[in-house]
This record gives sequence, C-alpha cells and structure tokens, in this order.
Amino acid sequence: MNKTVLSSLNAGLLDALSQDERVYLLGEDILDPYGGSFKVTKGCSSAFPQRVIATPISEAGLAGLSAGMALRGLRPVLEIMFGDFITLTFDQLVNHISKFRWMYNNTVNLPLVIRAPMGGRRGYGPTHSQTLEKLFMGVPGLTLVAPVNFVEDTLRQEPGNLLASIILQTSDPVLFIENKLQYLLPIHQPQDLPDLEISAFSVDKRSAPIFPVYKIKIAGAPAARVTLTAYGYLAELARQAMLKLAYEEELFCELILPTRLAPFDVADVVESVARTGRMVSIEEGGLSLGWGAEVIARVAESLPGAQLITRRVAARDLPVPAAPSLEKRVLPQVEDILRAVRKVARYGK
Amino acid sequence: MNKTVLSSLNAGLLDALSQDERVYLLGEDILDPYGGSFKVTKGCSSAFPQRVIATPISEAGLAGLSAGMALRGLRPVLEIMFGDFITLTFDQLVNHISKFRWMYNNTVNLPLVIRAPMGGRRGYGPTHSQTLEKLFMGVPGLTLVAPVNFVEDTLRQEPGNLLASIILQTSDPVLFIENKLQYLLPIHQPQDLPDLEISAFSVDKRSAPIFPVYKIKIAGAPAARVTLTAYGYLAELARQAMLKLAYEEELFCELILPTRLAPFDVADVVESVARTGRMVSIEEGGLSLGWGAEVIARVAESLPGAQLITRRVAARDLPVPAAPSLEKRVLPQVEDILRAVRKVARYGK
Amino acid sequence: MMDELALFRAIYRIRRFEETVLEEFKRGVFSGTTHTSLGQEANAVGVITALREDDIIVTNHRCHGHYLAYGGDMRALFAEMMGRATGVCGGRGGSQHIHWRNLYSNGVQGGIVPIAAGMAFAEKQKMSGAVVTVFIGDGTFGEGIIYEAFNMARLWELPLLIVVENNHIAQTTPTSLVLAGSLASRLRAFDIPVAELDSSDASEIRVVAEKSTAFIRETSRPAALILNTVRFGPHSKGDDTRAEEEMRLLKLTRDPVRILAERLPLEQVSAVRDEINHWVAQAFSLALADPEAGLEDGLDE
Amino acid sequence: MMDELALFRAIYRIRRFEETVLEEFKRGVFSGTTHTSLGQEANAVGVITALREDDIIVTNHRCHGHYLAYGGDMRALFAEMMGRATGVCGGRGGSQHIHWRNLYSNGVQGGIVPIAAGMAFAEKQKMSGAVVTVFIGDGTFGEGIIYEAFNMARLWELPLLIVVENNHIAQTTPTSLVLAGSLASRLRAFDIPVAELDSSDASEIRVVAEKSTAFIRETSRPAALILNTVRFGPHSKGDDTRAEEEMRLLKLTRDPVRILAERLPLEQVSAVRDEINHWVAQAFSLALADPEAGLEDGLDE
Ligand SMILES: Cc1ncc(C[n+]2csc(CCOP(=O)(O)OP(=O)(O)O)c2C)c(N)n1
Ligand SMILES: Cc1ncc(C[n+]2csc(CCOP(=O)(O)OP(=O)(O)O)c2C)c(N)n1
Ligand SMILES: [Mg+2]
Ligand SMILES: [Mg+2]
Repeated sequence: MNKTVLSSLNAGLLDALSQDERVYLLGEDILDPYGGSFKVTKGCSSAFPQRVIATPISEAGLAGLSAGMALRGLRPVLEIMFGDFITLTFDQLVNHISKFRWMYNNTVNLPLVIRAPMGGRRGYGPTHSQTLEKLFMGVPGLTLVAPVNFVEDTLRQEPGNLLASIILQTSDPVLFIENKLQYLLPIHQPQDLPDLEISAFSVDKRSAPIFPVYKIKIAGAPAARVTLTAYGYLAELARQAMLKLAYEEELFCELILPTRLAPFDVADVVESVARTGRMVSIEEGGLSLGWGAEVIARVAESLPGAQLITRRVAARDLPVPAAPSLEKRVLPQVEDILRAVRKVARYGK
Repeated sequence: MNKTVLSSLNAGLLDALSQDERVYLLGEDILDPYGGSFKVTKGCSSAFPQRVIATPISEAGLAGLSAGMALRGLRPVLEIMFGDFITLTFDQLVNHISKFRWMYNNTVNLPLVIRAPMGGRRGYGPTHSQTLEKLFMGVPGLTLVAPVNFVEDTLRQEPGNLLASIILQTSDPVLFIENKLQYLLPIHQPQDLPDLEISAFSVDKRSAPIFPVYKIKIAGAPAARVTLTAYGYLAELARQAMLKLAYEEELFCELILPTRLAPFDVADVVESVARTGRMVSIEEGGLSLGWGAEVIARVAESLPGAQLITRRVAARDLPVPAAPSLEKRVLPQVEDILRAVRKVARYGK
Repeated sequence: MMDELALFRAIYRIRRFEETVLEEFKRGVFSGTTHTSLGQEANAVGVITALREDDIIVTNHRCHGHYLAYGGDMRALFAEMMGRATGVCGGRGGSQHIHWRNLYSNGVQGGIVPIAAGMAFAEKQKMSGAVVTVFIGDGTFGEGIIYEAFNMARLWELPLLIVVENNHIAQTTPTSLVLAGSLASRLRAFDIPVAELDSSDASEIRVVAEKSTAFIRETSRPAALILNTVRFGPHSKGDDTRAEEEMRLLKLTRDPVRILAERLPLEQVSAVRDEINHWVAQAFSLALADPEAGLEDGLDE
Repeated sequence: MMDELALFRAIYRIRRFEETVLEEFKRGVFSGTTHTSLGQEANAVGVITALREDDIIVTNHRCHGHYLAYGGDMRALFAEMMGRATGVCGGRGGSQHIHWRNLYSNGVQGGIVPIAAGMAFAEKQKMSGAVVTVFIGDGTFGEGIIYEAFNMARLWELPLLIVVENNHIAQTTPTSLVLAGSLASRLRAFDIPVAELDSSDASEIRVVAEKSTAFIRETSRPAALILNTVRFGPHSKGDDTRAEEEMRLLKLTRDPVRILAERLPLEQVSAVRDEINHWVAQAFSLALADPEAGLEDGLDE
C-alpha cells in the first residue's frame, strides 16, 4: 500500500513520542481503538499510554493547559478534532500563547504544536468544513505550517517528518494545518512524478526545524508564463491544473509551495513573479483577507512599478454549505484554477 | 465645548435607546455613575434602567446571549470593554453569529451590534492595546464598521449618527470598531477644515443603514500624486500627514476613508489609484494580513498590468509593548506615513 | 394530555426515520454526517410534547429527534441531508444546522447554550410567556461557555429549561473519563434546580418535563432536567467502540419503542408501524426525487 | 516558620510600593495603568510565604502584591511600569504582564487558569513536587474557561492551588450583581475541596494556605482557598464609585498593615516603616534614572 499523508503523519507522531519523553499528545477521542476522528493518532495511546491523553470537550482550556505544559518544559501536541473548533482557542492563541515569549522579554519558550484538520468537500456543513487558518496568519508570534504531499530528493521530507521535526525542535507555538482530503492523498515520490522538476529550499536557513519551500516546474518545459502558489491540500489541485494546462494547452506555469505559511516569507514567489509578471494564488479558505491577499500585497510592494497581473483562487466569502451541489460552487475546484490561470495568462495578449 | 467622537457616540446610543424599545445595551461596568471604562455608555443606565444591563465578565457568553436576543426580535448592543477581549467571542462570531442567516437559508435576522474600542498609545501593554479587527474582516457574514471624526455637508453624519443608524436599521451582525484615542478627537465640521474638500458617498446604495466613504482632497490643489486610504483613528493621522506633505513639500495626495471595512468594497480606491498609480494604506493593526493587504490585493486584481507602486503603513508584527518608547516604534506614527508616502511618490522619479 | 399511542407514534417515527438514514448512508444517498438519537427518542418526545405551541427549542448535533418530535416534516429533513433544494434550510445547513419554526440547531458543542439564554431573555422582555428549551449532551459539560450561560440565566431569571441528555458517552469517550464532580452539581452550583431521571419511558419523562416547565412559567427562572439515557447507535455513522454484548442488553431493557409498545394493544402497534413505515419510505423517495440545492439560484451574499 | 515581623515587613513593602505608584501616577511618571492590592496584601503574603522555593505562581492584572511577596525586586517593577530597560520584562509587559523566576502574569481575566493547570500537569509529570498557585478574583468567575480548567485539574489530579481573592467587587460591579450561586459551590461542583476564610490577617491566612498546600502535596490533587477580603483602593488608577464612609470603616477594621502592626512593638514597627520607606524611595529613584526601554536594541521578531 502506498504511503498516504495520513499514514505519514501518524508515523511522525509515533516517532516524536518515541524520540522525546517530553512529547505528549492531547485531544478529544484520540485513544485507541478509535484513534481520533481522522485516525491520525491511531496506535499512539497503545504505544505510549502515559503520554497520550483523551480530554474533555474543552478546546479553549486545552490550549491553555498545553501552553502551561510547554512553558514548564514539556512538548505538548494538541489535536483539535475539526479545525473549525480552533475558534474556541482564539483568546488563548492571540492573548496568551503567541505573546508570552516576546512580552516576557524572551525569557520563556513555548514549544506547543496544535494540529487542526481543515477543509470541506465532504458535505459536513458550515461548522465542520471550514479552512480557517487565514484568521491566524496575521497573529504575531504564531507559526503556521501546512505539509504537502510531495517528497523531493534533497530534503526527503514527508509530512510526518515535517511534523515530527517541529514537535521535537520548535521553541515557539506552531499551528500545524492538516486537511481532511489531503489525508487520503498518496505521497508522491520524485520517481512518481517524472513530468515534474521539484526542488526544495529551506525558508529560514538559520533555524531548526526546517520549513521547505517547494518549486515545481514541468520537466523540460519552456520558461513559465504564470507563477502559481498554493499550500496544503490545494498544492495537489494546483499540480493537477498545472499539468493539464501544460499538456492540453501548452500553457506553462511554475508552482511554488511554501510549508511555512506564517510568518510570511514570499521571496521565492517574488523571484518567480519578477520573471513571469503573472501570478495566481490558490487556497481553500475564503477569499477576503485570505493567504493570497498577503502574498499579493508583498509581491506588489516588492516589485514596485511591475505590470502585475494577478488573481486569487479561493472559496467564496460564504459559509461552506452542506449540499454537495452548493459546496462545489463555494469551494475552489481545479476548474477554477484553470480558469484563473488562463485569464491571467491571456490578459493583454 | 467641542463635540468629540466620544460625546457623539454617547449621544448615538442614547438616541437609539430612545427611538426603539427593542434596543438593549449590555456590557461590563456600563452602569452609571461609572458609565463604562471609556464612558461611552454614560447616562444610558440612568435614562433607560431596564434596558441597560451590567454583565458578568463573560465575553463569549455575552456574544451568544446577545445573538439569541437578536434572533428573537430585540436589537442588542454589546460593549466589549477593551477590544482585545473580543478574541473570547471568536467562536460565537465565526461559528454562530455570522453563519445563522445564510446557513438557515435567509429565514432569520440577527441585528446585533458589538462595539469594541481598539488601539494603543496609552501604554496599556500587550493585552489592552491591540487593534484586532483585521482578524474579523475576512469572516463572511460579519460587517465591520469604523467611524471617522469628520462631518461632511451632504450626509452630515457624525460617529453617533452612524452608530445609531446601524443599531436601528441593521438586520445583520455588525462589529463597530472604536478607538481609545479617537474618542478624544473633536469632530471636524466642514467649516473647520477650509483646507480640505470632503465628499461622501454611500458604499451600498440599496441598503440602510448607509456606510459612507469619505474622499478628501486638498482644496484647490493640483492632481493628486498618491492615493492614501485609512480608517478609524488613523484617518486623523492620515489627514495630518496629508496636510503636512501638501504645505511643506507640495506633495499632494487624496485620502479615501471607508467607514464600512468589511465586506470589502474598494471601488473608490481603485478609481483613485487608476489615476495616481500610487497608493499607501494606513492602519493601526499589525501589517501581515491587515486591512491593507486586502485593499492592495483588490486594487492589483482590478488594475491588471498597472504599474502599481504601493506600501502599507501598519503596526509591526509584534505584540504592543507597554513602554512608551517601544510602543511608539511598534505602532504607526504620522512620521511613518510621511516616510511611506514620500517613498511611493518618489519611486522611479 | 397526550395518550401513549400518540407518544408511541412520535417515537416510532423518529426511530424509523433514523434507521432509514443509517441504512441509506451506506448506499451514498446522503452526504456529510448524521448523529442519530436511536435509543434516546423518549427524551425528545417526552420533553417536546410537554411544551407549548410557541415555546422555543434549541438543539445540537443530535437534533433530528428533536426536530421530528417538534413536528418537523420528514421529507424536508431527508432532503436537507441529501442536499436538496427542498431541505429544511435549502441544503445549506445539512444534518446539524437546521432551523424550522421555533427550532434552531448548530453543530458546535456548547455555543448554543448562551444563545438559548438570550432567546429566553428576549421572550421574557417581550412577555411572550414562551419557555426556551435547550438540549445538550453530557460531554458538552466540558465547554466553559455553558457555565457563563448558566450564570446569566439564573442571574437574570430567564425562562430556560436545560435538558441534559446524559448518555454517559461523548463520541467514544465515557463520561467518567472526562467529568469531575457531577452534572447535577455543576448546575446546582449556579442555583439552578435540577430534576434527574433515569428512564427511557416517554410518559415518565413527559411528566417530569411538565413539572419543570410549570416551575419555569411560574417563577420565570431557569431549571434543568437531567435525562439519563442510552445511545443505541454509533456516535455518527459507524464509529462505535463499545462492547456489543453490553449494547445488546441495554437494547432489551432501555428501548423507548419497546417500552411503549408493550403497553399498547399489539394490533395498534403494528398498525402504527405499518403506517409510519409507509410515510417514512414515501418521504424518503420524495426527497430523493427533489432537485439538487441551488443550482438555479445565485448564492446570495 | 516566619515570624510576624517578617510578615509585617512583607506587607508594608507592598503597601508602600503601591502607595508610591498611585501617588506618582498622578505626576505622569508611569504610563499605562495599575491595579493595586491595597487592603488585600495579606493574601499575597499569607499564601506566598506558605509556598516552597520552587513552587509556581500564576497571577493576573492585580499582580504587584504577589510579585513583591514572592521577593520580586522593587526597582525592576517600578522600572517595568515606567517603561525602562531595567524593568522585569524590559518594559515590554508593563504592569499586568510580568514574569520573574516562577511567577507569571497576564492581564486577560480567566485565561491564566488553564495555563496554571498545565504547569501543574508538567510539574506532576516531571515529579518536581512543585505546587502551582493561581490567583483569581471573584469577578473572574464569569469566565467559562476557568471551569474547563477546574474540571481538568480535578480529573487529572493536578497539584494546583486556586486562590480566590474575593473582594466582593469587579472593577465597579458588586459581585452580588453578577454571581449566581456561590464561589465555593462553583468549585465544589468539580469535587475540588474549598477552604474559606474571611480575614485580613496574614498569619491566619498563611496557616490555612499551609494546610491547603500540604493537602495538595499529599494527595496530588487540586484545592481551593477562598479569601474574603477588602479592596481599599480604586480598581485601577482612580475609578472608585463606592461610598467613602463605608470604605473608611473597612479601613479601620480590615487593614492588613494595622492588624499586624498592633501585635508588634511600636518601635519595631516604625523601624520597619522607616527602612522600607527608604528602600521604596530608593528603588523608585533608581528606576526613574534607568534608561528607557529598548531604544538601542532591535525589536527582535
Ligand atoms: C466545540 C466542539 N468540539 C468537538 C465537537 C465534536 N463532537 C461532536 S459531538 C461530540 C460529542 C458530544 O458529546 P455529548 O455532549 O455527550 O453529546 P452526545 O453526542 O452524546 O449526544 C463531539 C466531541 C464539536 N461538535 N464541537
Ligand atoms: C477577559 C477580560 N475581560 C475584562 C477585563 C477587564 N477587567 C480587568 S480587571 C476586571 C475586574 C476583575 O474582577 P475580579 O476578578 O473580581 O478581580 P479584582 O479586580 O477584584 O481583583 C475587569 C472586568 C479583562 N482584563 N479581561
Ligand atoms: Mg453524551
Ligand atoms: Mg474582585
């Protein structure tokens, strides 16, 4: 069986638990045999019964509790059952967790990882389908990370490796954003993707853990006409769109996939757009003040006077409806990416 | 004594209470003689003792309570003592209040106004000085409004009129963003500002209440070279910067001040930037994924191929420190606006 | 006063509806998820038949039983869960997010309790005489916001009935693993009177619920009703980790359908069953034939 | 065992420090705000002198007394409130956000309680033997998150002492206006044992606090201590709306400084006063002369 993002994350958790006794997992219904609503913690409580803790339904309190554990030397990992409920931890994240280190003049560390599965496309309706991480990306002191389902030859980092390295090495709070449909994706190894050239760079060279930025090109293609950027599950949709455009329409793009979403560092995107002049950002969260807004703003500020042509692909600014026919129209699909890229590529031509 | 933003808002609350029996005020310490931490509710409990309610310290529960009141036909107005604590209402706002109407297929109304004073510059430190509204502007179903301290001849709307009209007319939840330093500002009447030409337009013509967009020019000046846009308290700092640049450096700008911040409608900014090609957005909240990010993204999308030169003036992505010497460096000052406008104006010249 | 046949009819309607949901889920007719009230139907029926016409009901993820006991149309709920335009909320809400007449639900644990209190506040101010009933589970006692609501409900003497459906489990977590103290003491700490019952008999539950609502109408104060009960089905679609043998025994002794059926003449029971089976099947097919949600209309913003 | 002279010294140090703060605020020496513990000093001193070296203290907006009773340096706190580089947190935190050794504070009501529980969780796992003491006010019982923390603390048997400083008021709101039930019942509902005291006598408070911490160390379970007390000063800088006459009487009977002073020889008392007055004044002037925060260093991100 091919490794999936889910099995990789599961292995990452087990790895982190076994490597460091200070690692604790907390969350609702995470014990075996159930192993969590999405099974990411499967097997963990059997292997580490003392350090895997089933909790009451108390998201806010759990964020606080984990923060206290982290301030006193443990490395807690908190699972929010559905990412939608991370809203309940907002005060803890904004007014406590993200502030402590800086406001205490760098005299404390707070190595906390909060994992939250986001995303729709399963008909779960307005409170169980959201992609809410955009609401946390502008909070100073929080690091947001989302894995991609690619492996590349240099770093050879799978989602589980990324997760484990963060759990074991971070000294600051990290929101690790997962996605319900991404769980099911196979992890593409370089040899599985002969059509693509994938390279990876570490965004912040100084520090551990490493947060790669992936750059993907169509192998042997002419210069890219449009820069695409996406993250998380939508990296996969972007990849599909990119291949389709290349093979069916000879419209070549390059795709940039950061794994660290915040703090923002869009140097790679800027470098690419400086060449292409055209950009499409792709995300599952709602359009307004989504991740793409900040990407565009930074690109525009970094390239003053450039004749930028840009569009965002994102969810409509609406709740995510339950009915599949409606959900499909509210959330971004591959077709929406194709349409946006074509528009951007053709503009003025 | 000149009317201030504070006295105008206070009059607006009293007006709304007296016009409609369904209006209720709720909040911590809002009763007379204290009249609320910033005195916005002063006199209200004496005049309307049955409809002005001092509450426990339960921000989340109060948001929910007010929502229930609104769903059943009242028009509650909730004061969050310091805007910083609105974080506690996040789940109510994101997963309940903002969703009900749409997710219930438009069969309910939820006319709720939540008032929250934001802002720093008083040395209150990291949890009492924030400008957090950016975190709510991307939430579908929420309307965000901030008043300005100008009156103009057509609409003649003061902050208190804006507030009262929202309380009396809205059928959806509104966050009304105030600012601690803005409270103290006098309201500029047209005749107080002979140097400026102020015009106002209603952003959404169809609906009541009316949310004006103000456009300000230097009277008799040549065509503006840079578009400025700001809101709330920073409208005042922007005005000061604009005058200084005009009189001391002959650098003429036009300033666009929306009062409705979300849902976003930046048509007026786009129209202006289409002429100037240069823009500076100005806000007190933190830079990343701030209001300005969405403004730039929309402008860039609306003007494909334009040679946009743009910068944002915003707080640094840090907690707001208590020490005045530090706070000054973290929060945007008039000097920061001047510097940004000069840079943008001079670029490529 | 409602007779037991009517109670049986109401309970069996919920039972048959939800059995159909679980069966048909496997065939991919429904999308999203469902949380059935199998085994707990007597709570919905007992409490809701004790309410008046214009009372208000606020409920949670496990809301189908409440909706149906309240008289909600079966086709509209099937349709909602199938994503049809004819659904309770036009397919926007789905299983957990419905609103019909004076019934409101949301799928986030706990958050509805202050909202229910606010509705009670409004009804009190309007002097409508309506009581607001909010249904919550035992697991939801982990959420802090409910205590904020308890406090305000008692402080401001709001006509709120808090019905706790204590099925001793939250998803897969036994309550004992996550609850310090007791449910009743948590309510009494706010000076809210608590009635507690361990029954799957809708008649019995209705009697107690009537007492609670009478107290609320008289005093205009909140009251709580803890209904100890048994969840027969999985938490949602198929995620049950409990021992089968234990569940089998509970189904023998605690089945609300069986408890009422045993008190009624056999032929009446089977007549009701046949009739309801028919209506459920019909509602299901009608919903299935209904048009998909909103492909025509613009998604208004 | 600490003698009463030492207690007096500790209490008077807080008193004189905070009087100085209020006086100097008027002259614009400080920026931001302050919440003094005037009248409540016996709580800080009584509880904190009952703790061990490596115990942990988590506190709130009204944290100066706790910090000073814990041995915190006066110049560093003055400096913090003046925005000096030498402040407890280099001027970043200000009055409400300080951290020194094992003391942590934050200015948002309620949110620190689960954090304190998490610290107790960590100490228990590390088998350090440390007890975590968290100070909260009566008004903070409005915040739901504290109940989430109470539940977890009791469930997981965490070494947490919850000290409630019940001064019967929150900012300007009398507790009776916003509290249904009682503080003690709210804690007992979670099966957390409660000791309650109505005293401004640090010796008395210390004895009870020692019993509570002994219980916690023995059982590794949480316990609560409700200290009924009187706030002498305004909520923060000058916002007191209470009747002056009432306050005058309370100051006569409930003054922690006076209570201890009356038990000590007059000359000892005045020697301590003089000495402390001197140190406070000195700390104040030193802080005043300290450099402004961070104009040199980059604001690291
Ligand atoms: C805030 C929040 N956290 C978690 C969930 C996921 N969830 C849905 S139902 C449930 C269990 C609820 O248990 P209980 O309150 O006892 O109700 P029951 O399901 O037993 O009827 C959980 C954890 C949720 N919907 N909302
Ligand atoms: C979440 C939150 N809401 C409101 C406030 C504003 N506030 C600061 S102290 C206070 C009163 C607190 O009362 P209490 O808990 O009794 O403590 P006391 O001030 O009496 O010591 C309030 C409302 C706050 N700091 N945090
Ligand atoms: Mg349950
Ligand atoms: Mg108090």
